[in-house]
Amino acid sequence: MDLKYTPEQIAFRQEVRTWMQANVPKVPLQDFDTEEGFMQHRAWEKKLNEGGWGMVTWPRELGGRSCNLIEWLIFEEEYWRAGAPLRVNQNGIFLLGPTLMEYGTDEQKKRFLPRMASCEDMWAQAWSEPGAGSDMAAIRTKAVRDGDHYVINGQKTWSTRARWADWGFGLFRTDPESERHHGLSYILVPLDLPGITIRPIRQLNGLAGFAEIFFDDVKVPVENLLGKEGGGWGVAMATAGFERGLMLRSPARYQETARRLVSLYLANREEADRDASIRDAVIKAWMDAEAYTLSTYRTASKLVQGGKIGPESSTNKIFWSELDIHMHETAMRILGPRAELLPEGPDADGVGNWLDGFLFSLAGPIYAGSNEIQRNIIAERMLGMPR
Amino acid sequence: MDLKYTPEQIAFRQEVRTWMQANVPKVPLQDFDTEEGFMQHRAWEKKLNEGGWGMVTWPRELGGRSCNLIEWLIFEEEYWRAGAPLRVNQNGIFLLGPTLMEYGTDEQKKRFLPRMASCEDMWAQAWSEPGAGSDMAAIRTKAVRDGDHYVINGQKTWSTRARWADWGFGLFRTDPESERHHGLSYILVPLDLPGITIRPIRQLNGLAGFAEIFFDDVKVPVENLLGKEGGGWGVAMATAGFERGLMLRSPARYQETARRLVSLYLANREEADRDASIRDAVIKAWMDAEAYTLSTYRTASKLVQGGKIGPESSTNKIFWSELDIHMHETAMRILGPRAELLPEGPDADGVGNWLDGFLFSLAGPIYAGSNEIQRNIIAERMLGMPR
Amino acid sequence: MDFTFSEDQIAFRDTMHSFFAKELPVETIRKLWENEAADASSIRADLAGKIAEQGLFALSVPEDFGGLGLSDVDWVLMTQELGYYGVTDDVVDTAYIAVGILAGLPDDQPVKAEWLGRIAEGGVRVAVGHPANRLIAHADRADLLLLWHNDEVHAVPAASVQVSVNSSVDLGRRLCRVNWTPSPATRIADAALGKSLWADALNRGALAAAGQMLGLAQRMVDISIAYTAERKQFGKPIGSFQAVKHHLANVAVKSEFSRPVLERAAYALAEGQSQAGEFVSHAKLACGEAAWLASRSGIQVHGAMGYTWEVDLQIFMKRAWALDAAWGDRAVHKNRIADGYLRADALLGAGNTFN
Amino acid sequence: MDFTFSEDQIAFRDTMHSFFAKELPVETIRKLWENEAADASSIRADLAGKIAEQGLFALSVPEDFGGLGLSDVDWVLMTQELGYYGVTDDVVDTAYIAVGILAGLPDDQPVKAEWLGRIAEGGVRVAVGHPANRLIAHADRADLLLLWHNDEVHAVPAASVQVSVNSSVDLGRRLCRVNWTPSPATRIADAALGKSLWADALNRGALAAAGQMLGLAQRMVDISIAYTAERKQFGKPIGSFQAVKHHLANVAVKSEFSRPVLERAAYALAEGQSQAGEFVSHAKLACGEAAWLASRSGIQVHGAMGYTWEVDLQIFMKRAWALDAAWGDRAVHKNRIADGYLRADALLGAGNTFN
Repeated sequence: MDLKYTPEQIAFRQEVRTWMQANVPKVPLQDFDTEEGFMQHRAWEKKLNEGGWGMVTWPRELGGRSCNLIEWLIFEEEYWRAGAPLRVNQNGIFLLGPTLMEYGTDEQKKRFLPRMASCEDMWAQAWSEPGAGSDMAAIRTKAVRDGDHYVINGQKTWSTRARWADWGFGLFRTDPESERHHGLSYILVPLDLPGITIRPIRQLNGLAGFAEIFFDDVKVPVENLLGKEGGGWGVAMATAGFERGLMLRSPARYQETARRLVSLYLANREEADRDASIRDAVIKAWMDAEAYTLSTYRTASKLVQGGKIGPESSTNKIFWSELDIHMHETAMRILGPRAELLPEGPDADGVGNWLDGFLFSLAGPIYAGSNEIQRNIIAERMLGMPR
Repeated sequence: MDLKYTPEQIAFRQEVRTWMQANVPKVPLQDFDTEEGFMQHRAWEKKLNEGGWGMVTWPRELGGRSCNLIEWLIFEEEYWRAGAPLRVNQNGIFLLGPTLMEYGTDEQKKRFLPRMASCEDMWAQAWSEPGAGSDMAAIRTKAVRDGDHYVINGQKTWSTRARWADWGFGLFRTDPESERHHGLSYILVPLDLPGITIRPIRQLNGLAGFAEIFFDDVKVPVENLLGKEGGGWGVAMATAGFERGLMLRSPARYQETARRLVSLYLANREEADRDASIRDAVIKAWMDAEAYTLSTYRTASKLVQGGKIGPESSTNKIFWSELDIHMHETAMRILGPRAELLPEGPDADGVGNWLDGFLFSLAGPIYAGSNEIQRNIIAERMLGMPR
Repeated sequence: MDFTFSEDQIAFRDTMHSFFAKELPVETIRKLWENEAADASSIRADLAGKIAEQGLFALSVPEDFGGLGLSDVDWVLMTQELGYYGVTDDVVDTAYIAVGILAGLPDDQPVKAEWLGRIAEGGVRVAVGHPANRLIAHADRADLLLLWHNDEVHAVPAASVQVSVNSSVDLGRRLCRVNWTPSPATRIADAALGKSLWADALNRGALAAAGQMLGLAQRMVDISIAYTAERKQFGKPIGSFQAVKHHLANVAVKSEFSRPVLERAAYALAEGQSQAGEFVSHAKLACGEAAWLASRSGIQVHGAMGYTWEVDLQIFMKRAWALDAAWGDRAVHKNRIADGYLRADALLGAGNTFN
Repeated sequence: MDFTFSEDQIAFRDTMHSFFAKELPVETIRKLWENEAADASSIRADLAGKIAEQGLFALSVPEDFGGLGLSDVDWVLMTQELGYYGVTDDVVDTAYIAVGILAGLPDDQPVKAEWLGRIAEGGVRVAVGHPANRLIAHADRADLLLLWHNDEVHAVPAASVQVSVNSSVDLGRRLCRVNWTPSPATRIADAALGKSLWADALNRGALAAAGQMLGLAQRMVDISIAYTAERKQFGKPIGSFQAVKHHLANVAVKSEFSRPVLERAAYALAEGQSQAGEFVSHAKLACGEAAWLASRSGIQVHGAMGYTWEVDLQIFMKRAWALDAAWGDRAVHKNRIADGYLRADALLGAGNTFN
């Protein structure tokens, strides 16, 4: 037990902080669920990558910094602390990137990774289907081998920002006779191919960050197969564990929300304290954001020392999603009658983006496996309860 | 909508109040889960009955007052307000009594009801079995017809105060080939018969208010059958609905707890307000006790006018059990470090019987059908969701 | 002691239920939310005319002034319908809250007869500027504004005010800041009378919000039940999973125990009982909690669909959030209860529920 | 940055785990709870001797005084074991909290060497009368009492005090009021030193309670898992029902996210970090919540059995309730956090978790 940073880690933090201070956009970018915002974010990540901060956990030879998880946490803290933009490239660099490194052929790596790093190719995920949400093994979209191509027919959904992305990746059923998680293959698909139709899905805040992707006899060359034909489930699962979740759900994000919540409370203290339970809710926000951070550092330090992640990691999803809702609900309560105002209005002073954050937080208990399913997993795999 | 009492109702309330003021024991009785307490409570109910207040909802010809549900609620309010003892005779007069009135033969009524009213016979229920808790249709204790007797073999459990009661009533499997709720019969059993062994079950507070009843070739005359042989399930269910639950869970009880909680809070206000959320919890206690009362009056007024009880009554159990726990938890929090003290101790000033009430409240979500099962029932029967 | 509604009351409620089901389907709300520029104003005018034909605006206008003279108790049923169908605030603000203020004026106040009459006919909208609300709903489309100034009531025609409009998360709700100048000509009640009129208006506003939130909770449950019966996962309708059932059962419990609270509050207000304020606050908190839980549970059982614009749930969810802090936020109402009941001389415990 | 424990630490934890599993089965606790009159004192003496043999009492006695000189961090693992097995308060009060006070005395204070030595040997019990606790645990069986008087520390032999004993809901816990007379002869630290010793003692007491509550939560979960795997209803083990799973999964989540909080607090205390107090309060609250939820969920999944004396759950549940308000109730600890972090100059947000 040694809960101190090494001098190298402190120096690394300082290096990140200096770069961020100099480079983070002073004016917030547009929402990346709009076309304009998407382009702004893409440009920002290009710059981030040019500065050498695009993918700090990637190996040096691929343009990263070979950071371990502790260093990555430090990087994230400084990134969020500086108020830097959300990562529009996350599907590529955190989800597909590590998978490509593990399962891609040398040619695939050479072909995809540098363009991913430089934001020349933006990637969208294509996992879910209308009938296969939390139950991914129910995937039905077919990819039928025809000579040196797969011919894809079917539909994917909840594909984040697919409208503006260049490529999609996901699982497709290459063996039409197969069931559940057998007979699936992991395929990379250019989204500008003939036969592809992309239809936006509007989310709660009215913006269309999601999309459905329709495939109608779409021909994809077989060299776009990642891993073995029929082995897609294994490829998908191998990188679907803790690290992936961690990359997407950095504790720094929640700590910054907690910090902003405390500020909001202090700025409205007299009003807020009329409801005696609000102070309690703010204390809880601080406590749980700290707990999430500590837990992440704890797991990271175990992994850095060669330890393995256990089934207890399935508790993460429930904890951060409930924490996120709790903090935003508390903010809404502090704002009281102002909470409902859209921030553009002339009288919406001080409401900030809490409402939008609240709407976003509501997706937390649902996506990436609903919290009900997570509880089943915890009970069965971690506690060993009967199926 | 007319939420006023009639002059007759007001006069009735006054009559109850006057009698209670004159007769309720000044010193609290012993816990009725002890033998001495049981006898004290039995004596009190004898006196109550002699005053004409033993079973106000029973018809006049049986010694009651033919009170309707609104009058019953008024009676209960005055009973609780006066701090009168818990009803040790409740299994008889509220559970078995109405069932006997509906299904008993004239002879059975004559034989059992007057002695029940006068507390000469005390009744214990014998429903649950070790393998049939929330799932009553899983009853396995057999009653095999042999001439003019049933021969009972098996085991009942969670029988309240069976150790000191004279009779038991419950469902027994008279058709050994039958399954689930078929082939069950409703039988009345003297608890002093040869072959009966009663073993106390200690509850959380260390007292043994429950008991197991073991039947080993117990011979019960067939005239102790209530309703038809094999028709026990129908008999049991006919009176298992709202009225039964209501009689056992008078809103007045929760209102008095809420009143005592407010007093406790006021008496410890400075201490309690150090934790800003306690005041909120006290407000919630008042609100929910009121809501439970209002809801009960609402249903009662509908029934009094000839309306029928709907599936929404299945929400009651969840509401009162959570309310009861909430109030006692709040009291424990107000008492802080004193909450753990048993009230007999020399330094336990002011703790009252909150700890014991807290322990008792924990049984609420479990007995009479666990709250999980109640939620299933609400979802399926009230909301019409698929099984 | 009778909690039941009369046959007439039930019949009127049923009529309005069928009426809104036909005239205000969700598609119409969507049009009004999304299509402010094009045909929205003709849809609004058409709907307003039809609502007027139903007599809704005459409901609590006293009979002497051309109305039906019904009471707060009748509004309990009506506000639940308005909530269930997501009817915009201008209707209830005009027909219930503004009428309440106007009806409380002395008969010789000319504004009273004129505007009660016009409201009863259904052709006008009145906005109410109560100090409990930071902004005024629908002030930009009102014909008359009833405004607070040092406890006085002022009646100000639309032409005499300047209005800035804010959007709410409920896109059907327009929250306005109003600039205006009080004058003797606009004053229709002095501070003494005004104080009691504004107090009543707060109670009516809170009660109307409570009724709507309870209706909204019901709507969200209905939408969720329908969705979970149809949608399948792991080969079974998701509504058959215990976790999904328990989510909605919990909402049902909250709703069931809010309804009598709402009804008691309305009755107490209609009867002028001294604790009416506390009872209204109780109703607002209880119904608000039911609606809040319905939105949280609703989105959860909808899975990813619950996060989309397409699913109807979002419309009613957002309206519920908007109403939660309208006419006094939770702090206001909790504090009224604390002031009334957390005190040594309060009437508490068994036997003190009804006067 | 390393959250892992050393192999030695883990090994000692595992040893104690096996030791208590063998030497303190629930049947023994039941005997001690129920059988005060008969062989209880011989059971206690036997157990005390065996614990002493394990070296537990020497754990944080400085090496110069015959101990192992281990730190607060080592106690994190140990207190979880003490909680898991329901070990009575006298052990941790003596071996951790009293040792902490005594070790903070100047070396020339003769009480220090004498009692640290005796404690390390394992044959004595010391009760600690901290002003945060209304009553003193196990004062009636202590050999020495460390008592607060105007921030001074007094060491008072058992013979010089009068004790009245109260029972707790946890029948293994004896809460005493102690009558005694402070004198220059009993004073072992003046108010200046005493103030810091008592502050550290509060932190150690709260941390020990937190660790025990986390261990208790784990025990209650283990008991519940075992019960629900065995018990059948509707033909299936009740542990296969979604509602039962979700109850216990929720406890697992709370426990998982309490553990690193507990560890951080112990580390901060051992290192003398300035926010150690707030971190300890966080640990007490988080672990308390986990234990509270474990008791509520445990009783729920046990069904009617959970309400009985027979089922082991009740023993650990009651101990958890008792510890919840010991060494500062929730208000105390929430307020420490609020004082430390709800302020404009607090170090909050990303990057401020570790010094």
